[in-house]
Amino acid sequence: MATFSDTGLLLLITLIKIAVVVSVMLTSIAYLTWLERKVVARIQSRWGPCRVGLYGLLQPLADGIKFILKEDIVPVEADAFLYWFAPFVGFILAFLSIAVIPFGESISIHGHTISFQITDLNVGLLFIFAVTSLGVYSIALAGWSSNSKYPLLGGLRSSAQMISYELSLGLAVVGVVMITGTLSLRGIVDSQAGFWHIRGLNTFIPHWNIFVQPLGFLVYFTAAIAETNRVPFDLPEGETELVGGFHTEYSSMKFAMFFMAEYANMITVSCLATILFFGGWHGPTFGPYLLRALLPSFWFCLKLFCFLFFYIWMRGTLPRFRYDQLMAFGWKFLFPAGILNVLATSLVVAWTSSS
Amino acid sequence: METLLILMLLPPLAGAAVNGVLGRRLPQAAISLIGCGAAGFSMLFALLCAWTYSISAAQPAPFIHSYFTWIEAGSLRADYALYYDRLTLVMTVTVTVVAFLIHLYSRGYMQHEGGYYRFFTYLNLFLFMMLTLVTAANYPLMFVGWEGVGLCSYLLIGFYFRRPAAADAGKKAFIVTRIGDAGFAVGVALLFWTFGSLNFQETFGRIIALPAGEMQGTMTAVGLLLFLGAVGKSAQIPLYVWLPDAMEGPTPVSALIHAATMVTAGVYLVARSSPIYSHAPQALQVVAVIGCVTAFFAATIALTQNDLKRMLAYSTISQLGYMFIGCGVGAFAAGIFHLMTHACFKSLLFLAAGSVMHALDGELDMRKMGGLRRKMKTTFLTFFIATLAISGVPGLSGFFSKDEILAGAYEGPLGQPWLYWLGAFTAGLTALYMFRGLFLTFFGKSRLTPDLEHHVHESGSKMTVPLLVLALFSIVAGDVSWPKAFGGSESFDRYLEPVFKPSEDSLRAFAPSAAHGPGSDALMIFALLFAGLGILVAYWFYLRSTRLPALLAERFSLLYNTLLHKYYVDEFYDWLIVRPLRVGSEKLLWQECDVGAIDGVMVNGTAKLVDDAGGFLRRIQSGNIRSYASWVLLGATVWLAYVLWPR
Amino acid sequence: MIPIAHVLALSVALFVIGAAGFVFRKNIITVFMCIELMLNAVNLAFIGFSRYLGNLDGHLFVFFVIVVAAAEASVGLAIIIALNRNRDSLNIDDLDSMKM
Amino acid sequence: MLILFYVCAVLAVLAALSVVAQRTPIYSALSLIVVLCALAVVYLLLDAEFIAVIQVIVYAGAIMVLFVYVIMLLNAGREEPSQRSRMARWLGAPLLAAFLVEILIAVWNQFPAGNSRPAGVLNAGPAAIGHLLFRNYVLPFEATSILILVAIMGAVVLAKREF
Repeated sequence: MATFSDTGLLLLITLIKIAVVVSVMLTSIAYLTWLERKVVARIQSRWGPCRVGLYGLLQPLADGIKFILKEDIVPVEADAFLYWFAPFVGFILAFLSIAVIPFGESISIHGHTISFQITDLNVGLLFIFAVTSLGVYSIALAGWSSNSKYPLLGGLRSSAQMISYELSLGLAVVGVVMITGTLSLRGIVDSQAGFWHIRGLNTFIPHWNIFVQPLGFLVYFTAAIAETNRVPFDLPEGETELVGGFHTEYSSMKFAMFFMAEYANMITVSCLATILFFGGWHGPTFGPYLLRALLPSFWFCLKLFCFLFFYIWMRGTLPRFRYDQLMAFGWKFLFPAGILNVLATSLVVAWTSSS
Repeated sequence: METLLILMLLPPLAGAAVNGVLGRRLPQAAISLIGCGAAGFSMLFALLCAWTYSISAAQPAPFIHSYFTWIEAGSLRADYALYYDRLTLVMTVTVTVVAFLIHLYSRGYMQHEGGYYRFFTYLNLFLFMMLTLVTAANYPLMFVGWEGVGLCSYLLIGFYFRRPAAADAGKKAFIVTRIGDAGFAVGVALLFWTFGSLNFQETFGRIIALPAGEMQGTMTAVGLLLFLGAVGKSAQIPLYVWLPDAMEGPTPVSALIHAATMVTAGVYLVARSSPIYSHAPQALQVVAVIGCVTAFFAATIALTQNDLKRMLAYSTISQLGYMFIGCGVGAFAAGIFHLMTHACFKSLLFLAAGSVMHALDGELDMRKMGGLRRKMKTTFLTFFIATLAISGVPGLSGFFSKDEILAGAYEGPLGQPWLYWLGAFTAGLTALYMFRGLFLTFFGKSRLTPDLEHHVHESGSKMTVPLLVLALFSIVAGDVSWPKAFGGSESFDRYLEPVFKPSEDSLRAFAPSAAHGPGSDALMIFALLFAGLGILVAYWFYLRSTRLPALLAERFSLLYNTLLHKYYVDEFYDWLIVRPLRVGSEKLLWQECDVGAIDGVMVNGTAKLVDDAGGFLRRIQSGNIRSYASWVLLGATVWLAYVLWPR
Repeated sequence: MIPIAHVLALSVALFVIGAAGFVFRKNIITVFMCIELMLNAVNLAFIGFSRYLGNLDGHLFVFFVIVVAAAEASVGLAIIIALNRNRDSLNIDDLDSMKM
Repeated sequence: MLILFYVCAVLAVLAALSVVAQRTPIYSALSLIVVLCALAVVYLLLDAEFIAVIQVIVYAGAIMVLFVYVIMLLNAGREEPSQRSRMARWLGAPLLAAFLVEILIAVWNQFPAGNSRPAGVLNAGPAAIGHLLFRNYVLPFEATSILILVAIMGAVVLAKREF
C-alpha cells in the first residue's frame, strides 16, 4: 500500500495544487480587469468602477454575471463547431502554461516536500513556448469561423503577428538559457539566488539576469506584449479598424473566455519575465518558518504585479501601431536585436567558460 | 645543341600562336614583324645548329635528343625526340632559308589581301610542322609533321575560302594526299609490328645489320607503303592531280609549300628511310619508275599549259619525279641535292610568277602577256635566271643536280639506261616548256589589254629583294657539288655519305653489276644536247615563227588536246573513282543502307519502338498526382511482398 | 514499458492513413497535410527505435525531418498560393498539365 | 503509462482518420494538430521530451499555423468531387490494404508482440541532443540552415504577386 499512498498522495497534492492555482488565476484575472479599469481611469483622470461594492471591488463579479446571462449569439453563416472551439481552446491553453510556473520555493509538510509549482519539467521553458505557440489557433480560428470579414482580417493579422513575434520571443530567452544552462524554470530561478559578485566583492545587487541581459529583457517584453495582443500591438482586435477584430461576432461567455485567456496570457508572460530576468521568487526572507516559506511567493507576486501594472500603464499611454510598422518592427528591429543578443551572449559565455 | 634545335622549332609555333590568337587585333606591321621574325629566328637557329653540328666532335653521327615521352602505350613508346644529322642539316637550312625569304616576300604580296594575320599564322604553323617533319627522330613524330604540313597546305590552298574553286582545291588536296597518308600510316604500323620500335636509330640500326635478302618481302611492303605516302605528298603518278589545283592558293604558298618544301617531304621520307629501301630493291625500282614516268608525263602536260602557275605546277611534279629517280636508283644524295637546288629556283619561279601576277592584277594566262621584260626588269631577270637553272644550263644550280641524277640513273646502284634516256629527254622538254613560258611572258609583243597595260609595274622592294636573293641562290646553290667532269669532287655526295653510304652499299649487294655507261662526261653532253635543243625549239616556236605552235596543234590535234587536258586524268579519275563512289554512295549507301537500313530499321525503328512503347506507357504519366501516388504505392507493395515472401 | 511493436503499429497506421489521404483526397492542401502525417508517422518510428535501441541518433533524424518539413511546408504552400492565383483551383485533379 | 500511450494512440489514429475524412481543409488541419499533439505526448512517454516540445512548437505551432493561414487566405472550402485517376479509384484501396497488411506482418515478424527490450532510461534532454547536434551532426545542421534560407527565399519568390 506504500506505493498507493505515495502515488495517491502525489496525485492528491497535484490535484489540490491545480485547484488552488486555477482558482487563484481566475480570481486574479477577474481583479486584473478591475485593476485595469481603475488604473486606466486614473490615467485618464476618471474614477473607474466605484459603484459596485467598495471601490467597485465587486465589479468583476457583476461583469461575470452579465456575461453569463447574456444571449449567446452565433452568426448564421459561422462554422458552429469552430466558433465554439476557438475561445475554448484559447482559454485552455492560457491556463495550461501556468502548470510549469514556479510561484515560490517548496514547503515541507510532514516530510513531504511540496513545491509551489504544479509540475517541474526539465524543458519547462520550451513547454510554455509550445503552449503559447498553439494559442494562435484560438484567435485565427475565431476569426475564420465567424465567417465575417473583420474577424477574418483580425485572425489573419494575429496569425502572422504571433508567428513573427514568437521568433523574437524565443531568441530573447536563449540568452538567459545560455547563461543558466537549463530549460527548467525552477533551475533558472535557482541560478539567480544571491547577489552579483565582482572579483569576489559582494555588490549587493541581486543576482538577476536582467543585469546581464538587458537587451534580452527588452526584446522579450516587447515580443511578449505582441504575443498577448496587448496595446500597442493589439492589431488583431483593433477596434478602430476592425470593429473588434477576431472577436467581433462573439458575445456572452465565449467572449469572456477570450478575455480571460488574454489576461491569463498576460499573467503567464509576466510570470515568465519575472522568472527569467528578475530572479523569480528571490527576495529577502526572514522570520519564522512559515513566513520564510511564504515570503518568496510574496516577492514573486509583487514582481508579477509590477509587470501587470506596466501592461496597464502602457495601455493607457501608447497609441496603436500600424500593421506594416508592426511587421517591420518585429522583423527588422526586434529579430536582429534578439540575434545580436544571442551572439553577444554566446561569445561572452564561450569566453568565460573557456577562461 | 638540343637547346638550339628546340629554339629552331619554337619561334614559328610561338609566332603562329601569337598571330592566331591576337592577330585579328594587331596592325599589319606587327603581324608581319611577328611572322617574319619567327621565320627569321628559326633560320638563324637553323644556321646555328648547322654550325654547331658541323664543328662538333661526333659530327658524322646523328645527334639525337629526347625532350619528353610523348606516347607510351604498351610496347609503343614515342618520345618527342629530335634527330639531327647531315641530311637534317641540309633540309632544315633549305627549308628555313626559303621559308624566311618567302615570308619576307609575302609581306608585299599579301599586303592588300584579306586575312593577313591568318596567312602568317598558317605560314608559321606550316614552318613549324615542316621542321617537325624533318627533325623528327621517329615515325610517329614525323607523321605529326607530315599531317601538320598537310593541314597547313589544306588551309592555305583554301585560303580564299570564299572562292569555290579554292575551297574545292583544298579539299581535293586533302583527300588525295590522305590516300597516301593511309599508306604511310599502314607502313609505319607494319614497321612497328616487325621491329617493335619506330625510332629511326633503333629501327635503321637493326635493318642495316640485316644480311642482304633477309626480310625482303616485309621491307618491300613497308617501302611501297611509305612510298605511297610519298606519292601522295609529293604529287607523283597516280596521286599528282591535287598539285595543279593547289595553285588556287596564294602564290607564296605555291612557292613555299607546293614547290620548295612540303611536296619534297616525300623525297625526304624516301631518303630518310633509305635503310628500309636498301633491303627492298624492288620497291626502290618502283620509286624510280614512277619518278621517271611522272617526270616525263608532267613535262609533256606542261608543254601545253597556258596558265603560268599551272605550268609551273606541272614542272614541279616533273622535277619531283627527277628527285624520285635519284632516290629510286640509289643515288639518294643526288635526289636530295636536286631537292635543295629545286627549292631555290622553283620557289624563285613561283615568286617571280607571283610578281607578274601582282602586276597584271591576277592575270595568269600566258597568251595574254608578252613583252613584260621591259616593264618588270628585276622580275624578268630573276625569272630568266631560274629558267636557265631549271633547264640545266651549265654553271647554274639545276645543271649540277639534274646532271647528278641523270648520271645516277645510268650508273647508280639500280641505274638503268632507259631511265637515263627518258630523263634526259625530259630535260629537253623541261627546257622547252620553261623557255616557252619565258618567251610568252616576257618577250615578243605585248598582248595585254589596254587597261592592264597601264597597270603593269615592277613590284616593290619587299618582293624583289627576296627574288634577287633566291636568284643568287639559284646560281650558286649548285656550286656545293661540282661534278667530277668539271674537275669537281661531288662534294655534296660525299658530305651526305655518312647518311646514305650503308644503304647504297647494301643496295650494291643486290645489283653487283650495275650498268657501266659511256661515262659521266658523255652522259652530261647528251643531257646538255637535249636541253639546248629544247631551248632552240622554244625560241623557234615562240619567238620566230609564232604561228607554228598553232599549226602543230591543229595537225596533231589529238595529241595536243590530250596534253592540254592533261591526258584526261582528272576526267578518268572522275569516271573511275568519283562517279562510282558518288553513285554508289547515293544509291547503295544513302538510299539503301542509310535510308533503308539505318534510318528505316535502326533509327526510325528504334524511335518507333520507343514511340509505341511510350504511347502505351504514357497513359501512366497522366499528370495526375494521385495516380502517381498509386503507382508508388504499387511499387512499394510489390517490393514489400518480394521482401516478405517466405523463402 | 511500451512495446516497440505497438509504437511501430501506430506509426504504420498513421502512415497508411496518410497515404490513403494522398491517394483519395483531391484538395491539394489536404494532400499536403497527409504528407505531413506520413512524415510524422516516420518520426514516430524514429523515436520508437531510438528508445528501443537506446540511441539518440533517431532524435536527431526527427529533428532534421521537422526542419525539412518546415522548409517544405513554406515552399509548398507558396507554390499552392501561386497555383491558386494562376489556376483558380485547389483540386489536385486539375493540376495535370505535366503530361504528354 | 501504457494506458496513456494507448489513449494517445487511439486519439492519434482517430484524428488521423479525421484528417483524411474531413471534407473541409480547416478541419483536416485541426485534426492534424490533434494528431501532432497526441504524438507529442507519445514522444514524452518514449523519453523524448525535447522532440515532443519541438514537435509542438515547430510542427503544431508554426508549420500548421502556416497551413491554417493559407487555408484561411485561400478560403479553401469543401473540395469538389472529381475522379480523374482511375488508378487511384480502383487500385487505391486494395493497394493500401495490402501495404498495411504487409508492413504489419513485417513489424510483427521483426518484433513479436511483447518484445520490448527495456533500454534503460534514455537521456534525451536538450543538452544531450545539443551535444550530438553540434558534435556529430554539425554538417547536416549547417546544411539545414542553408536549406531553410533557400526555402525562405523560394517562398518569397513564389508567393510574390509579380510572376
